[in-house]
Amino acid sequence: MKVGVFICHCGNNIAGTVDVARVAEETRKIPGVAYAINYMYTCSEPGQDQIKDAIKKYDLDRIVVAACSPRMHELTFRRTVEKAGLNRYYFEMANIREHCSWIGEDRELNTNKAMEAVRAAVAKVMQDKPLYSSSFAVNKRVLVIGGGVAGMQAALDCADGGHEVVLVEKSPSVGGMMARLDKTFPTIDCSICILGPKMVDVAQHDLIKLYAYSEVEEVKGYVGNYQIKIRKKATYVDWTKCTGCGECMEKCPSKDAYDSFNFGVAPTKAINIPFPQAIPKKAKIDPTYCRQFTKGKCGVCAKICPTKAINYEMEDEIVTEEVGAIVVASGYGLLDIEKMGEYGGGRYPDVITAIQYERLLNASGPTSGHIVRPSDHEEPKTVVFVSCCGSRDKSIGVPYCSNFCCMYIAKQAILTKDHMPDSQSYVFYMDIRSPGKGYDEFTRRAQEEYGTKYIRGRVSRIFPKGKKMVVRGADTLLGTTVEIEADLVVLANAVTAAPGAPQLAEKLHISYDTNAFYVESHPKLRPVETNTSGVFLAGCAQGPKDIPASVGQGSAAAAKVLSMLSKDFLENDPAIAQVNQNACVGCLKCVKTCPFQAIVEEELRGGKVVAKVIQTVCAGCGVCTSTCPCGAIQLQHFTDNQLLAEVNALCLS
Amino acid sequence: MRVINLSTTSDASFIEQVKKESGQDPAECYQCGNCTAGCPYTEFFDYPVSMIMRLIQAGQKDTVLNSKAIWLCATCETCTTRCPCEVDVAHVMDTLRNIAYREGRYTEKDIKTFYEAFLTSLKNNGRIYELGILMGYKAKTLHLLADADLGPNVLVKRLIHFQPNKIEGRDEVQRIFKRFAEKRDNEKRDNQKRDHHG
Amino acid sequence: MADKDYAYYPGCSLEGTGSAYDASIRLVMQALGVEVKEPHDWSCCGSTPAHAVDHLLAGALAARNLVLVQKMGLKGVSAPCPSCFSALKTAHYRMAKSKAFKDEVNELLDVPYEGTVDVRSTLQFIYENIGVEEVARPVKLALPNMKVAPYYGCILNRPPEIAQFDDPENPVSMDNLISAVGVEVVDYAFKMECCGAAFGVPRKDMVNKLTHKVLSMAIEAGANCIAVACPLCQQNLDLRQAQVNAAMGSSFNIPVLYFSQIMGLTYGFTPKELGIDKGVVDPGNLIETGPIVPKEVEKPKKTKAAAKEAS
Amino acid sequence: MPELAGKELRIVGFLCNWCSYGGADTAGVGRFKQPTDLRIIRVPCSGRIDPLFVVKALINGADGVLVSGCHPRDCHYSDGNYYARRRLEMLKQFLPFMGIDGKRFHYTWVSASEGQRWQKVVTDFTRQVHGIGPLHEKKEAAK
Ligand SMILES: Cc1cc2nc3c(=O)[nH]c(=O)nc-3n(C[C@H](O)[C@H](O)[C@H](O)COP(=O)(O)OP(=O)(O)OC[C@H]3O[C@@H](n4cnc5c(N)ncnc54)[C@H](O)[C@@H]3O)c2cc1C
Ligand SMILES: Cc1cc2nc3c(=O)[nH]c(=O)nc-3n(C[C@H](O)[C@H](O)[C@H](O)COP(=O)(O)OP(=O)(O)OC[C@H]3O[C@@H](n4cnc5c(N)ncnc54)[C@H](O)[C@@H]3O)c2cc1C
Ligand code: SF4
Ligand code: SF4
Ligand code: SF4
Ligand code: SF4
Ligand code: SF4
Ligand code: SF4
Ligand code: SF4
Ligand code: SF4
Repeated sequence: MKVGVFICHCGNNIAGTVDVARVAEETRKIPGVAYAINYMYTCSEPGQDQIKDAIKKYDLDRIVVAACSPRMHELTFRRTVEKAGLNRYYFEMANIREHCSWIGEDRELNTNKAMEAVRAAVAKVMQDKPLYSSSFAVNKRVLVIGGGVAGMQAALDCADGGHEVVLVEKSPSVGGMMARLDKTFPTIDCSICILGPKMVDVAQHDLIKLYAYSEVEEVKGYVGNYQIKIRKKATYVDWTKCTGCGECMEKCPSKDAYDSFNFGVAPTKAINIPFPQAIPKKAKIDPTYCRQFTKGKCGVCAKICPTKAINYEMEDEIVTEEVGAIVVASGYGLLDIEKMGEYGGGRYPDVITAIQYERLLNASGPTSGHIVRPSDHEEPKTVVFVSCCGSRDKSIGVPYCSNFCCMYIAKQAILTKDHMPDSQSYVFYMDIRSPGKGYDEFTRRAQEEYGTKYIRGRVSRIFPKGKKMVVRGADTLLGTTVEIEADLVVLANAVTAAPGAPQLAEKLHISYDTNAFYVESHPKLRPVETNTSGVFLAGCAQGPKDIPASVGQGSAAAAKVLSMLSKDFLENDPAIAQVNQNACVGCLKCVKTCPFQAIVEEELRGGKVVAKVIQTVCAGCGVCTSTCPCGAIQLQHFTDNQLLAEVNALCLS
Repeated sequence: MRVINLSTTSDASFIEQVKKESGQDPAECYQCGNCTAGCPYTEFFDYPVSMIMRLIQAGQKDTVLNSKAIWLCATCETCTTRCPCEVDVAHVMDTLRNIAYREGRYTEKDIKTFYEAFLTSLKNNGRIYELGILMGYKAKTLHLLADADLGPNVLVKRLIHFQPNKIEGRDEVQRIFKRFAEKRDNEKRDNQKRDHHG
Repeated sequence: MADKDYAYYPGCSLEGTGSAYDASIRLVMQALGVEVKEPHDWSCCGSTPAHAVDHLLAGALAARNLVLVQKMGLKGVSAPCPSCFSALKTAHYRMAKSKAFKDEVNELLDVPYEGTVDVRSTLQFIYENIGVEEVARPVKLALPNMKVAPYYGCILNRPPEIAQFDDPENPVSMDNLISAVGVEVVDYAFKMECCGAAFGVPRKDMVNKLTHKVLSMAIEAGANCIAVACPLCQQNLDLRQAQVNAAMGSSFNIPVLYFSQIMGLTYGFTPKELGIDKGVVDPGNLIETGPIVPKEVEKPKKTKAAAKEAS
Repeated sequence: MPELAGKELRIVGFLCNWCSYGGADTAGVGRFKQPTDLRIIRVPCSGRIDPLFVVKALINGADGVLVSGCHPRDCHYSDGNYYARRRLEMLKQFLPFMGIDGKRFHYTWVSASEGQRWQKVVTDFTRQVHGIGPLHEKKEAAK
């Protein structure tokens, strides 16, 4: 056995705090190591060529690269050794950057630690076995979760690429938050005018199957072959019959239902179509407000409906779909302003959220685009916008910037002046964050052309005084407290993860960060992939971002899906469990513990019962391996012997 | 406006001292101004509280410790309650006052005198003797007529005792003061020693 | 139901300017059947002047009293004065949080503090350990003329990490207690805006301005009476009301009662027993009592904290 | 030379690939300084960790063993970490019977984004092991 070891400098990233030459020198003393060298950038083209040349020149049969995290470059180097004729599993990485040079300050200790990491990797690689992947057929249908602008874009791009798409949307209509917006920055074009056609495309595309008012119940399978259970929630209206005529809504006597589309700006009916441009344009009963459900009598809608679509007995329905790839575009939520007690959030009617203000500005909103104060329906003259409301606020658990509120505040201030030329807007801000193309020019216009007064400082309190709301904040540039007597206060409340985001992540086996936004594979280089192959991200589900960025990610996720689905077969990862049938005593403990039901029992010819792994189902977790009392089932590439070799290399010397 | 030379006047040891004594990291303040906006005393302060935080960040020891603001702060806790960065600002103000007191810097002399009158009464009696405090305070500040208008109401309604209420455990309380004074003296001596050798 | 067996630490002000507060609390406790257990030979908590001068000294002066409660073998102590409450609770909190601080404080004491005493304001004790239902039980009379603006002052429930009681921005405990005894309350925005605190003596100018704001907001909201839970607040709002009027050109004449006095009136104690005559602004006919007229029971307002717990 | 005598103790960490290994990477990317004693072995899932590995490590020369996986409910493989938790909890109870201080073994959960949490876990555990001192006196003396 001849092991070759390549120790990377990573410029100064490693060499700065690790004596790489010394590591190479010590490595040469390890039994089995035939060759060891340190090099500036191992992953560069000459770096990889050097590995290939050394394999040929010195007849190396196992390779170790001591460099960055295997999560970064394992795949790169596996390809390299394969090109040089070795099995790609005759390769190991020692992480001497993320786990060593970047976190330790003492050069001597770091160098020593790096040598240890190399020693363990060498021990492991000497135990490695060649593994070969097998290929399996790919289901070319796609599931998109969330029908906001990001999800719709992904669905349309995949469908235009020729694949069937299943689009699951939680609420009764697609459109997401963008469907609620009035105009959009920085061009101030009408939101629904640009979104509406996309929504119609989604509805009319032959290859898109839309499940509105539905949620993903269960996800089974693996990349290329998922089985999805979808819960179609009861609407109490047979959508195959409903024409969206709206007569039921007109006549329904229950008038105080919470309107989640309008964020409670005005009440709606117990049976309703969320908004005029809704897709699908179908009615739905909200049983918490419907008298038929709460009091047991009414039935007006059933009587009035010309197509007899109403069905009070309807129940949730579960359907199953099979797909090969998944795009998650479940969007975002907004911070509950009751958390901002000092702003009287939720207590004072004239302190509202920015999304409620969008609905007030919107010509098809509940006030037909007239800006009025909720308390007395009078037109406000002085409007105060409070930015970073809850954002960048550790004390309430939102340490991050919500990304787009600076921009929409400028937009709303401009629109306020457009609607009411004699009004005056103020904005309390900490920083104006407007780095996009044309964005800073836009926030400047809000100040220069539209006369919005920007005040640099946070607001500490908002309280009523007569008919006014007093906003008391700091002007840190003046160095003192300022008070404004406002008619209406608009809070730019923080963007949060979508409600239920963690639960959805758990179904999909993808990770989420401490703020419940989904985690991408790599923050720079793989922004729309997840660590679960076959699952992709788009839009605000990954983190707050504006419409252009959401749409960009929707298309990027679709491109990733299309490139994956361009192959008819995928190769599996051969690092899966394997049963040694001679050693197996047929206790079937592994069958019970496998989280993926990947193990079945098999009767051999002699009548002996043993365990058998279904290759395509095994996900490679290794739970079975540590369950088996006989060591009969071994997770390849992480066998007991291989891991113990590492333990011994670290502990026995 | 004064020009501040940050290369020569920023006192790193002062920043460290505030950090250590208050347990708060001044660097966590991002200068949003919320504390200033909420502080009921901003109109009386010479430097609003967020600016005190900024001056600490800039290591401006003298300006901070000679400010009126640190004496006028009433520890009302508004700033602490609302600071988005979870800085216990009121405790920082308190700490600054402690340091200033130790260094003999009293920019608001009347307040310092009032506090001392209070603590003297506490030390002597174990409890507070309100009339005693008032008399002690007036004798020192010579504000003899301050609050005289309240006199009739206070006395007629017998809001104030004429006799100090002394407790049995007076000596125990006095021991607290004594051990405290010794401890601080020792520290001072140690510090001086260290400065000499260091 | 939480434990009612708590010590009662009156604090110095309640022996002097706040004696009416003390008297009314004792009567209310009597009506509620809760024994008042005063630690023997308690000393001053140190209040603002101690922590303004030195944290360690402040910690020790407060902790001496916690040790007394510890000796009584009781689970906790309630203090009517927010200043005492804050001094005691802050000492307890800081000692719990830092072992170094605890050791330093204990070095100054004869008997070390073990860190076992639960400190509450007497308002919190009545609200949480006794509860609004119990509080409503002894009510005999109504106060039909009274419209109360409860004033909490700044440190009764702040900072939330230390006080751990009620909502720091919109407290409702006193509102709920007063409603529970059948008296009308008004909502206003300056419930916990500072009144000037202990600066009455050295910096009257500040107190005048701040107190003026509080009084005018309460009156604007329709109140004809202010309820307080603090002897210092009472002093600034009541005793100094004439000074405020003189300095600010106002003509306020609004009585300021302790919440316990209002409760006591509905329990049938006389204004004299409750020390209401010690107030400067005469409550006049506001304290006239009448027979109870049954009205629709209002649900207690929820605080943010309570709502969080419920969910 | 496994650990630098006098400066380090020998600590072995078993980390699941998806969460904690990523968390340790994140800590590295964020340059969150940590003690250097820990040597990391990557496994696909905390459910792959056989208590035997921990015991072997401690017997063969480690002074402490740290195991870290995904947060409960956030396991890349559904519920591998539940199996891990059950086994490792049993192991923790069992160690004292082998004469090994239970404090030499710690298992916890760190997600891929929690670089700062990882820094704290490593720092605290290293401190804890240093508090107990080396497990293998003989070898120490021989050096
Ligand atoms: C007040 C305000 C003004 C704004 N103004 C602008 C502007 O002018 N210009 C601009 O560029 N951006 C603006 N934005 C930002 C814009 O709203 C977002 O960039 C955009 O909506 C993100 O799209 P998305 O598809 O990622 O998420 P969303 O719009 O949130 O869509 C997500 C969709 O997924 C659905 N969903 C959620 N969970 C599930 C689940 N579990 N299963 C199935 N479906 C689910 C939701 O119902 C929703 O339909 C504004 C935002 C606000 C709050
Ligand atoms: C000082 C500095 C620090 C930065 N730090 C960071 C950082 O820490 N993190 C981060 O995310 N971003 C950082 N950036 C930004 C980062 O550099 C860019 O985001 C990134 O390089 C953009 O990649 P690109 O491919 O679009 O453009 P480029 O990197 O500019 O690549 C364009 C390529 O096209 C070639 N080209 C140009 N014209 C033609 C032509 N007519 N025909 C053929 N080829 C052509 C150019 O030669 C070039 O190779 C930093 C930028 C600067 C200036
Ligand atoms: S292989 Fe990794 S460590 Fe080496 S140069 Fe490339 S990125 Fe850096
Ligand atoms: S349910 Fe009937 S009445 Fe209502 S919109 Fe549909 S078709 Fe019209
Ligand atoms: S049955 Fe319900 S939804 Fe239909 S009209 Fe009556 S209240 Fe409205
Ligand atoms: S985008 Fe602007 S307003 Fe929104 S959180 Fe960031 S800085 Fe604050
Ligand atoms: S646990 Fe081991 S012995 Fe038992 S059936 Fe599975 S492979 Fe065979
Ligand atoms: S490794 Fe074992 S337990 Fe895990 S999925 Fe494969 S067969 Fe199941
Ligand atoms: S509130 Fe906090 S962060 Fe803001 S200026 Fe004050 S101390 Fe700094
Ligand atoms: S604690 Fe002091 S600085 Fe803070 S708000 Fe109150 S008075 Fe101002």
